[in-house]
Amino acid sequence: MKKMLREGDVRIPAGCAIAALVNLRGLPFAGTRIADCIAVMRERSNGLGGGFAAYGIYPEMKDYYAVHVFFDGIPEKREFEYQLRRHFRVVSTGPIPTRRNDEIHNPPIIWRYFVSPENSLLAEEPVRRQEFMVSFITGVNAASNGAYIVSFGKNMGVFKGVGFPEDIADFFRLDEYRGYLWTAHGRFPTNTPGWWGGAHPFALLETTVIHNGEISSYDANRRFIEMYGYRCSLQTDTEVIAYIFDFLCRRLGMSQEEAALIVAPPLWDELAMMEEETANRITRIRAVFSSLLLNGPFSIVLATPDGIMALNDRLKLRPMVAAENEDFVAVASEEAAIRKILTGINRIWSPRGGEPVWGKVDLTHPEREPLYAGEGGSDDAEAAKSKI
Amino acid sequence: MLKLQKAKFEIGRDFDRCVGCGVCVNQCANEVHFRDPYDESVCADDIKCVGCQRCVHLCPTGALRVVSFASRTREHGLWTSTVINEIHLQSDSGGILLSGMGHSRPDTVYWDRILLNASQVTNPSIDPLREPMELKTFLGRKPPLNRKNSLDAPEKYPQLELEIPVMFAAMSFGSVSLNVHKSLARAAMSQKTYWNTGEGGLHPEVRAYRDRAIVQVASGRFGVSPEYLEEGACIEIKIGQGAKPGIGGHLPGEKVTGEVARTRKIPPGSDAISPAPHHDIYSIEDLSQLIYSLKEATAYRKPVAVKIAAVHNVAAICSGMARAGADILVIDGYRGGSGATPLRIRNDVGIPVEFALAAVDRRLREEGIRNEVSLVVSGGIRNSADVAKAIALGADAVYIGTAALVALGCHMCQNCYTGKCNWGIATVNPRLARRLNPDIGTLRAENLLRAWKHELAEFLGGMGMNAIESLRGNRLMLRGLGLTERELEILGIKAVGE
Amino acid sequence: MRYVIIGGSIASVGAIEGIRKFDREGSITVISDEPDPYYSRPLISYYLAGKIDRAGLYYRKPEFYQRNRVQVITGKACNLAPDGVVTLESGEKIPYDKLLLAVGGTPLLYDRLAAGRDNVVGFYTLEDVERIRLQVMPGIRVAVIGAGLVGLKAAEALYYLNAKPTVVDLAPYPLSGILDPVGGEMVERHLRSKGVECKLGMEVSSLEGTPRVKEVVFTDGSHLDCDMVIIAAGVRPNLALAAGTGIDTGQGILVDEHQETSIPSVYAAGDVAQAQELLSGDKKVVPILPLAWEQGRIAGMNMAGHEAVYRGSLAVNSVSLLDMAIMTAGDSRAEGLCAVGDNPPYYRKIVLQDGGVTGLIAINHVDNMGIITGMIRKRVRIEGHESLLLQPRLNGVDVRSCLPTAITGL
Amino acid sequence: MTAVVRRVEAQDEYCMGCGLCRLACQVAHSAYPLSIVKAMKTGSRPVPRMSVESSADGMSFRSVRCLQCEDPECVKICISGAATRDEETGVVLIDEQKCVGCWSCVIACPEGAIIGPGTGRGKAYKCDLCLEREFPACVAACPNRALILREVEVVESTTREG
Repeated sequence: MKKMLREGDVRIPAGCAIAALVNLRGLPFAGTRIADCIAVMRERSNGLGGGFAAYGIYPEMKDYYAVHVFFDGIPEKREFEYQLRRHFRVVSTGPIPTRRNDEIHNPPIIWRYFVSPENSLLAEEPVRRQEFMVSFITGVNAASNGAYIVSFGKNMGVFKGVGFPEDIADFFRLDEYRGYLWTAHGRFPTNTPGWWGGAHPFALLETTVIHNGEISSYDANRRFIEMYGYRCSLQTDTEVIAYIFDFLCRRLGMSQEEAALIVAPPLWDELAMMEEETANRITRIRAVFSSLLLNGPFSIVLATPDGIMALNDRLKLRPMVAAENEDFVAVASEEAAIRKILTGINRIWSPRGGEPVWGKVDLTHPEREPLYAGEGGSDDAEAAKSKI
Repeated sequence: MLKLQKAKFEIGRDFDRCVGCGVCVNQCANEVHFRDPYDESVCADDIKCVGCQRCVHLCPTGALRVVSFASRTREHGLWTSTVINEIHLQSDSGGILLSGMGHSRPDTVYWDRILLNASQVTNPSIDPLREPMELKTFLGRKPPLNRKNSLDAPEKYPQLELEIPVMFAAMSFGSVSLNVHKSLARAAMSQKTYWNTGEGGLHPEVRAYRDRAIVQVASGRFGVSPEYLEEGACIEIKIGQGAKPGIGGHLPGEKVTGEVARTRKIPPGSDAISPAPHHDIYSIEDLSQLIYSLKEATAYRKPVAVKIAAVHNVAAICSGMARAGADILVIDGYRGGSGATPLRIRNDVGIPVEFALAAVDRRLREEGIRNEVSLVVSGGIRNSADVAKAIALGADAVYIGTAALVALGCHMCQNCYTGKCNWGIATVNPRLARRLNPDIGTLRAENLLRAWKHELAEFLGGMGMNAIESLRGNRLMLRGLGLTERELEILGIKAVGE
Repeated sequence: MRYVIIGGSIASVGAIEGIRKFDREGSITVISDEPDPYYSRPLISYYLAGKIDRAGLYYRKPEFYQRNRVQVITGKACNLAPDGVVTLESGEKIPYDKLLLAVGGTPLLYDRLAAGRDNVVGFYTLEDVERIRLQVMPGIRVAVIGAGLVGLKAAEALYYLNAKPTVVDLAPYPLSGILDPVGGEMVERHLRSKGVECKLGMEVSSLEGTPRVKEVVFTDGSHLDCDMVIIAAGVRPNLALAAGTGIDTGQGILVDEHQETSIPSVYAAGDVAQAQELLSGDKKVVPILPLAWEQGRIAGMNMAGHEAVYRGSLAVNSVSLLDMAIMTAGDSRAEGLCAVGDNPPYYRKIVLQDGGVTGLIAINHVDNMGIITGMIRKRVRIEGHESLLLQPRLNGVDVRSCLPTAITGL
Repeated sequence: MTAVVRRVEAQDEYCMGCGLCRLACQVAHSAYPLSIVKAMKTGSRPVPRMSVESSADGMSFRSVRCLQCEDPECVKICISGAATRDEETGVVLIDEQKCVGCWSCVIACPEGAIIGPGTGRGKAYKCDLCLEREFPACVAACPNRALILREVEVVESTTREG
């Protein structure tokens, strides 16, 4: 029997659950909490993909790029390491710790490197360096040589695999990690052979994307973005969304607000009611970037070290609920998932289609104490208790 | 000498129904129907019939039938009746075979071999009756995308704004009646799209619709003046036309009546000959000079389009045109129409627009400049499905010429060049031109656009989109049926079932 | 306001309608010597021929007077005091504020020739026709004196009744008042072809026989045997009432453009009035029906205090005579451009003056001739396009489209 | 006093001389208004109330019909009272029963809109605006909208009553 095609060979539509939780003051909390959140929405996944992105998890190694990689086998790992060492200085390396879980089968070789750019090969200028790193990552992933870079960024990492998200969290021992921003994804793909690399979140440098939906405009978006050096090797919406934001924000230097305006612009009817100058500007942007409009149902959460942006398609064809209390902004596919993990909610709402929800982290905030009593570390728990 | 040419049609008249009202007699410019002077009964001379069906439509009692001439030559796969008739015609006359409209052979219509997608389960289709559907399209040069991109200098990038990505193709006053121009211009105005003057100038009576006019500059330069250039919303340089790639045009002197002559700025009664090439464009750099001359003349306030016929190396040519400064590239496939074209050229020169479009779109993307120019295709766009498929293959918009004329009443008799258009379309004879009441013409053209708008919205909604730009170049929405691997590869689409 | 109208025919009807348009209250009194008011005089030949019945003679509904609240007095006015009183033969005095004289005309020759004869009748009133009807029978020989419209229509009616009419006139051809010799001879041929005899260019000297006339004697000594004589030699305006009142008269009662006579508040209209003629600007008596009604209406409106101006008389005649259509308008007898044809015979003449049409004759092929009448009325200049108007059938070709709009003004 | 009345407006610019209006008029005023074939082939042909004229060069056409004048010459000149103007509808009518065929209206009508002398019927006919129909038959039949039915407001002037 012919082997079934996996992501990258074929485009696979999928349904999903998404969740994101960010501490606005940049205070870390354990991964247990986001795992609890996504577990509420178990029926939105089918056990064929789950994953997490975590920010602030490697404070002691924050000057180095953390590289999470999947390997099909030892030769592939060896080949990858050869390539990696050609361009980067590897500071530290080792397997990502995992825990045995009966629901998780056939994991790949999962390895982690902390690297710094090799100065002789990379220009000091950050734009050029990022450019190089993007091409390195996409080059490795597009080659599909049995090595797949899951994430490549400072003080952050992506943990994903085939399984329900709460099992993935357990497998990767996320209860032992503490970060100030977490996103989670549970997947419902329409084919069976889940591939670990095909799970979400999708990461490019420090930007990660989780997404629920199916972008009908996918090929229009893909063919546009590929004109600018990207290769959409996974053929997933999440990948192309990540590239679009990378192109707009990193390459063209736009703000996320502007990027949101491009991927989910106001309807022409709405524009007609706006002030003329604003309307003209938005019209111009849309005329130029019309191929980047994301059409079809989606709810996405774009995470970067300084926070999240959550966005629904213009018609709000997929569910997304947002909530905030004094310290947190949470976003999830369902309200119940937020209620599970957030107390003292000031506001909980269903954002309108095309209107971004922001959860910006104030990394300079002087107060660095955690608030959440159930958080992983006992120190934190006590600190929290004392505060209550 | 015995003429070997044969009748193509025969007239059937039901004398039980014929009341002798004479409508057929007074409506047939080819003088097929006539009253027998001896008994006042109505008779017909079949050989003159071109099959335009005017009499059939106007006969108040339905007494008439125009059917194919039944008498045919003995069956032969190669030497068909058509082939034989053409040879007889040429041996009768010794001339080039002329025809109107576009390619007539039933070669594969690739639009029909391409199928569109629709949403099921994993994403919802969108109901156009409930949700806003956006068909707005902008044509014109877009700034290159870099950190210093020019979003804040809109004046450098003039755009045409279309509410439906369907425009009326170039058809000159002279080749068509002023009433056709009025009809299309008004429909373009009300439906917020554009119409094209063709190479014949802008008649004062349609000047009111100049905001929606694309003015054409072709090799004959008829009607071109600084004022004319100023009056259009866009200037189109016509290099070639799908119906007659590589050859010029010829409006016979008898069609150059006072009004036509004035509008074209040539003496009445003189033949209006458009040379095969522009005699100031013998190379790509010459084209560039003309483009920038026109831009200079209009202070860079209007986009400049360049129209070519779809020929073998169309991708490279289009890339060159884009780099030469053309803001809008127009590709006219071999099915594109014409008022007059040598039959052999019409049927045997040029390539289908489907392939030309796929090749050009791919080439421009490979070169990373697709977003900077707009791509318009024409030549045999028959319905909204063709439009949707063209856009999914990569076009920004389409031109319709023949379809628009059919909406106005054309019955495809392909005798446009005779000037005896019984439907008042391809004629400047005042007796015939008045048959197209522009109020009706406008309504019909508007209705066509409205209907296509609804259908495009249905297609989009079905595919789970609510904006036309999400379909543009979205080849994943297409599948090929019954196409070879190679054809699929050039079209850049998968086969059905993949 | 008290309006008094003397006369009950068409001008009177027009005046009632004119008054009532602007004055619904004032009292209107009509004094008429005919017991049958407001019937159409031109219809009497049709009535005689039996083409219409008596009811068909009335071209207003029976309740016309009632609806317009008109008091009708049957009688004859014999005196008119300019200070506002009309005296009837009965001695009755009727005061008025506004007076209209619509007294019509008196048949010419009738008084002289008919006195004392019971088979000599006029052809002017319904009473005349009733007298003829009592006497006429198939085969009867009737001398019709006068080959004008009235005489010929009388002859036609007699023809339909299988009588044997002979038309007698001093003029050398019929309808000499409106036709030229070419047209007249065409009509004569037509009459003769139908069996209607014509004695033209003959002056009647006397009628012989009493009390029944047996023959007509002409001045050249010849004579015509007959069983009945119809006098239809035209009318002259009835000026008796105006005489001695100080009202200016010429051929008829002179009126200004408001149809008012030289005495304020006294108006005249119809066959008695001498009003301005359209083409020449002279004042003329033009005794035809549409002008009578028009004048009456103008007079009525002015009487009711609304200024209305008479546009001027244009003689327009149309008659169908034994299936021959004859039309004339304006200066039809003057010289002009002609077209003549046969089978069926037709004649067309256009009289031109100063680049415009001033007169027309059309015999057969008369479709659309009103277009030319309109041109006469509007004084349209048609230089260079005269021949178009002569085409045997205007029908099918639009004359107006042939004329440059700049000169037609249409 | 004003009244809203029907008028057929001719856009002669778009008259193509097909004559279908004339035919429709004939049929509408025939004994078989629902069947063109029966109307035209049964008995004598019905008389149309309007006509179409072509220019001498055959390049343009003109619909000739009664304009329903407010002060109609045909009514003024009619000797029989057959021609009347209806106060309410503003329509000028000729009563076929009363008409004696003198053709006075024909020579009076400046539009040439009265049909009669050429028909051999001895009666004058004219457009009655098909008052009993939703659209006048000619308007409904015109394939090029050269004939348009308009409802216009007119200031009534009293003319001869019927």
